[in-house]
Amino acid sequence: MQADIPTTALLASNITVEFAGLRALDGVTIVINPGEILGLIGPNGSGKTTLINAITGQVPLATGQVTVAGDVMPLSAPRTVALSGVGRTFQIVRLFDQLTVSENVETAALAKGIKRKDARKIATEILQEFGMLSRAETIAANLNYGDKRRVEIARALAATPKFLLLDEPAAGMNESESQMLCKQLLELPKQRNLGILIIDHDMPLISRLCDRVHVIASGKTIAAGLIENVRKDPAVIEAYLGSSARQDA
Amino acid sequence: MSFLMNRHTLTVASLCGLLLMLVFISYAVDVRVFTRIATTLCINVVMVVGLQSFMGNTGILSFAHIGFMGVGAYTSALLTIPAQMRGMALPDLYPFMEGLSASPILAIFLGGIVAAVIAAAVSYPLMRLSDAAAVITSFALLVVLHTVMLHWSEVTNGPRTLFGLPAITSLPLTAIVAAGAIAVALMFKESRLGILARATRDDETAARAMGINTPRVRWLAFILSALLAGIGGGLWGHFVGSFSPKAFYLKETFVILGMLVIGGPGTITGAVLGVFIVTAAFESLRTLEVVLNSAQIFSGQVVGVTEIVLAFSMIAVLALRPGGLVPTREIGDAIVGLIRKRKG
Amino acid sequence: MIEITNLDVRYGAIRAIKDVSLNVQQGELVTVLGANGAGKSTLMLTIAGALKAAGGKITFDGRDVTAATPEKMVRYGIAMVPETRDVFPDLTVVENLRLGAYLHRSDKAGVMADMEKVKDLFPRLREREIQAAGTLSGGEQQMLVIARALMSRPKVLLLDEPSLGLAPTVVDQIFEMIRELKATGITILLVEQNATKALQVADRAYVMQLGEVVVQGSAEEIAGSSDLSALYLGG
Amino acid sequence: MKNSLLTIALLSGLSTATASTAIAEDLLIGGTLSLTGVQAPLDEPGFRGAQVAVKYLNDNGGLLGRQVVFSNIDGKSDPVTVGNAAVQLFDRGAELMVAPCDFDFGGPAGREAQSSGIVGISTCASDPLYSSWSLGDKQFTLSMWNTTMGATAAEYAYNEREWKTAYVVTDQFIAYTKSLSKYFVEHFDAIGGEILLEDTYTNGDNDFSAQISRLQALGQKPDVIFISSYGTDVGVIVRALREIGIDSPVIGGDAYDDPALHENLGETFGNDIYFVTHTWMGPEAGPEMPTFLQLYEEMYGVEPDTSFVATGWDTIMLMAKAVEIAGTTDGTAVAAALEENTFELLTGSLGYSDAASGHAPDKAAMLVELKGGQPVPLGWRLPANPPAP
Amino acid sequence: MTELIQFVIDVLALGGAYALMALGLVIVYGILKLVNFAYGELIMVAGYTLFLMDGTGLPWLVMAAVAVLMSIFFGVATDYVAFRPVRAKSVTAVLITSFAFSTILQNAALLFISPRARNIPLPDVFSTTVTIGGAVTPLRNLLTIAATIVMLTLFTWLMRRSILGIAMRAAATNFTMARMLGVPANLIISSAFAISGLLAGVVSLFWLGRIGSVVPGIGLEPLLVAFIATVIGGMRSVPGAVLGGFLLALIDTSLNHILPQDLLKFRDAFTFSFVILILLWKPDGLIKGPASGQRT
Repeated sequence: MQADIPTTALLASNITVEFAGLRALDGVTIVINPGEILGLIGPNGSGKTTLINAITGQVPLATGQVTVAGDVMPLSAPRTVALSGVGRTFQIVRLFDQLTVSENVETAALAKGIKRKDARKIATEILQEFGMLSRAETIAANLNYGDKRRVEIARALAATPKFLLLDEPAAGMNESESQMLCKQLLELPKQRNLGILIIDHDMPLISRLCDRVHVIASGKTIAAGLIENVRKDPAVIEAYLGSSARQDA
Repeated sequence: MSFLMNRHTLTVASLCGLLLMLVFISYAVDVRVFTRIATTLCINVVMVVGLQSFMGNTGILSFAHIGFMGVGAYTSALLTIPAQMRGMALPDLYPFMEGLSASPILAIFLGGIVAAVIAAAVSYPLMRLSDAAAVITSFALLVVLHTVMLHWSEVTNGPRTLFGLPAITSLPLTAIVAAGAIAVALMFKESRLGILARATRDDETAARAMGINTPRVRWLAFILSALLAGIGGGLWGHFVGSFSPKAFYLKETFVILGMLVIGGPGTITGAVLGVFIVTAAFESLRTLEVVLNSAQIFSGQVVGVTEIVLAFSMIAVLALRPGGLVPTREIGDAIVGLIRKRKG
Repeated sequence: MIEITNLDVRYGAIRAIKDVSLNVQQGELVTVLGANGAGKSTLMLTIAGALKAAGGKITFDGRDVTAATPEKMVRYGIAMVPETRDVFPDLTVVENLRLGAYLHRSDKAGVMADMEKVKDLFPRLREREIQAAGTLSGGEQQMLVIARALMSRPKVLLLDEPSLGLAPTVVDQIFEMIRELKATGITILLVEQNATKALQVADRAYVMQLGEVVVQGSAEEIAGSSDLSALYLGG
Repeated sequence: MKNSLLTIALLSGLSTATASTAIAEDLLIGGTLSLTGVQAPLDEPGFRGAQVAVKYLNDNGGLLGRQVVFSNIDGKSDPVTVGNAAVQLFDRGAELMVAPCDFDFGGPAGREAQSSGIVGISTCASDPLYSSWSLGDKQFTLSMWNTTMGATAAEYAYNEREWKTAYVVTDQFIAYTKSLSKYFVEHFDAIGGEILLEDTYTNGDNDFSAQISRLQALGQKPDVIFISSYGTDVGVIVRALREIGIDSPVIGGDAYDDPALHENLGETFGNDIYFVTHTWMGPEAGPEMPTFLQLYEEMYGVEPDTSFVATGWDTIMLMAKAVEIAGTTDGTAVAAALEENTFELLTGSLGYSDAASGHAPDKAAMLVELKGGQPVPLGWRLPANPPAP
Repeated sequence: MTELIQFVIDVLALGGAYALMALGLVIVYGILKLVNFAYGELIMVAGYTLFLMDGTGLPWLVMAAVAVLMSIFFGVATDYVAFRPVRAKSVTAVLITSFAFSTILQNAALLFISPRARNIPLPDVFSTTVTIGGAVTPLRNLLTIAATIVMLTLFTWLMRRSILGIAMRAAATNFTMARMLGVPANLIISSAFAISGLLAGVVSLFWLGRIGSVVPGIGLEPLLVAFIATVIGGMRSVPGAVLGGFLLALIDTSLNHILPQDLLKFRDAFTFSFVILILLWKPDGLIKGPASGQRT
């Protein structure tokens, strides 16, 4: 199995995470390939966000390891993971509230050691791409919600990541905002040879964006593959709707 | 034109203009007490702007700042107390230190460097901590620094007053140093490190996920802050001529902190404004104290009114305007914004 | 009994609940279904007073309780069992239960009697009564939070995802208990992801999607409709 | 905003400026006595005494035909505040300076006075650091030096009471506490006594258990305990010693001359304690004392409770006498008058050595015993051969 | 043997006082996760109350009770003045306001009473010395130990048995859930401050009894002591605070005996460096407090 994975991929293998004896993740293995958008779905409390935290080194692993493009990541080292080219966004937006939009985006580049001037250039380009250049000098706290979400993604991109982990990027957006986001996201993988993992509850959005989805429930992988197949998978339906769904449906 | 329009240049220029006006007025008024107040004010600008470099950019409350002021003051004293005075001022001085000497101006800056070096040496591991643990450790650091100053008779003359520092600190000198401190602090705030530090302040988790080395960034801010505190301490030492470790403890911490909190820790404009406002209020209240004293309303002498008023103002500001009077925008930003608005 | 009209709830700029209207009648068991992110838990927390509504109105027994604090809501007779299954881990089972009866603390005999009643309802808790709640299994903790909620002698019980993260056999037990509770005549508002189970015990159901109520009806109607899976997993 | 700020700054500057234009005919004596803080027990009585003296002078025609105004700014027991206050007073035209007790607090006022060419006299600084050597040729202290104070204690203990062994506790707080012990030890040793142990204490510690354990480890009870400390800490130390059953007599310096301390120790602990101080507030002290006591009672309605009130009176009267002799308040002339004459004061007769030899005061000390919490005078003492500073 | 008895009594008496001080700090920290910098001033308040009642002719125990009540009152006042207005805003803000409140109390004492030390009335038993197994010790030390035992028993009973105590322990782990059970938030917080004041008030009687007087700055040392003890024992653990208090007393007393004079004066520097090291190693203190409840 390991041999099939291209060395350019992000591989999180056999990830187990425990909180005070509670198993939040149980031996999950997931691969993100450059150039693809992979959907991560599963019912409430199934461990999706924990998986992103585990990959980025923000929670300690009980077992498993993370490999980014062939490099094994040390345990609990979010910095190393980030500097190896893994960017992320958060379920609840985490912007640097008192910094301007431009500064927010610059930080990601600055953190990688890029000079102030160059970072500014990178930020300008990305903001242009996201159609937010006019807001560059706005204090982040004063943005509306949809813009905050977009700035968060723009910020992650400014670090020129190889992989981007998006935790519910469309949550709280209205229809048109989420449409626009969708369009922007769809272009990214090809343009930048970027691998994206996306968590969202909005199934139409997931099906529009992703070819492949990975489904977890109660901390375990229950299905993975093309979205049409997964949707019909009895295990998935059971996970979402309840144990006796098969007989009833 | 574009140079003039630069908001950072404008900020520095405006704040330095304020200092310049202070110097100008003090020369115009030509009252020694006013000059002394103005000089103290400029020293406080150095101190408060120094504290802002750390607290404002990292969002961590530091109690240790005033301790580094002490380090600077004592270092400068060791280098400048005239040889003939040393026997009396520092009776227990280590023999190898007897030969130390430097010109006062140099000594003031060396004091800053020694403070920065000590800060660098002791503080790196502390920068991992946040919230209450960070505050308690900084408080503990202040107690440690204070205890050392209080008892290291060989170097500080123990709890006793150290005297004999040449009184070279003048208003122009402090005003220049204060202007320099403002410029340095603003440069730091807008530098790569400054932005990264402010990022860690606004959201530590996101900053870490981005690969920012939080402890290192905070550490550098802390060193800069200690450097400015040390310089401030040296200036102050050469201003008052004699002091004891008591001068670098909680009461003074409270005043410096009060100035920053009221002005707004997020901005250098706030820090400077805080110093001006609190100084003005303090001096007016002191006059009030004198009036009350002569009116004999209270049984004894009226003391402590200034501190009480400052304390209530701090609580009020924090409750009503948690970011201080100038929470986010530097004066330069405001001016540029105004100009743009007028144009557009 | 509970009447919610045009409720709006926001987290900062996010509208987590949009224009939701819903009612629960005395003695009813009403379930709110929906995928995660639908706003179900937000709805529950808002009713319990732990979140503030941005718009709309909540009345309880005819009284406007839109802005009431959590303490007030308990006093009015609404007990909340949050999905996070918040036992106080360092308190013993009995201490947890005593705290549930905080409102009736002066009525010592009554509290003792209530305590016996819930221990009868959940015999497992009797076995573990002097154990720290943090050492209980997930299912036992779920029983404890429900039992604790009952100690406040509520008129309405708000149950948020009681089956979350529990083993299937335990889930069956929990739903058995909900059925028993319902038989005692208490009004229950149940939020569940496990639609099948929930619909088996419920009288009526609402289905939420992305903060809005999209379908409502009797439990049979909802269970019979074929697009439930589509609502959860997209079409 | 900026403008209004500057206005405030300007106004506060101006207000001090107007306040500084004192009426020209009055003779302004500045004071920076600490009315608050750790120094207050020594300075505040001095302040009261000084006010009696000023009223007395003015009732009798003033000084050089001018009315005397005594303006004191609280030094707050803080060297920095003292220095600032002194400058402020000179700006207002002060012609003489009453400096606070002790080198640490009085020093800054003395230095500012010296740089303004003005005579400054500390009410009770007794450390030999308070000298023309360290402060300049126009600075004096009213008090005897610690050389005298320490030697008086040593002679009383060894010669009069035949206490042969001593345990010494030195508060590291200020120059006064350190040098007082130093001269006691030097003199006690010189006249044949034995120092069993010298220990240190830091003001404000409020914990004396470490010292007690070391004292007990000696295995020998000292004949006398010399404690050089300050403020309430003297009480803390004496209590700690007595509570643990160490009942050796305790002896110390003028910091013990504080009614609050006597009250603190009370009937239980206030026994077998001796101290060397400036004078005794009773007719037995000297011929002028009854007059002062009467004036003091007229002004305050109570009897003075510490000899420090006399230091305040004496400082003003010393200044007045020297100014009368010099015929001017000019610093150099007044300093010369002080150096060349001997003055009879409430605190005994006083003469100074010249500036080159430090303005060493030549003065006797008063010995007092504490009995049941009440002070009892034992009489004037002048050590035969005090140690050199 | 005599020395050993002396040592044990010293450690227990000092440790008891330290433990009660630490407990007062932890009870507030446990619930609000906020340090009350004005805690030491509660001891000052009790001291000045005693001073003001001197000469009223009341029995000492009545004066002591009033002093403790005042301490409780000011404990609750701390909540209203320094904590409530800014509690929701930021940790830093509360630390500053509690620091500010401490300054207010100290300066109010300066202004309305006196900057000078004031003697406080003490009962005669405080000046009595007793001999136990050859060791001479003030009776006050034994009373301190007795009071510690009584207070700790009372405290344990309150926290374990009373509904208020259970509610406070619950609020320490999960505030929102406690509220959803009908436990009024403000009552719990005020109770914590009141208990904090009670502990400070009781400990002040013995603490000040050793000194015999009170000054405006008297609260700093107890605050520092409570700080160290809680950090050693665990910032949020009640048994930890008690243990920390006794441990600190043991360390202090031992250092007094062991350390040479030259180093002893740097004792505070040592203990506070130790505090820093502990916090670096375990930011929550040595003994882990109750689980924080909220799961991620």
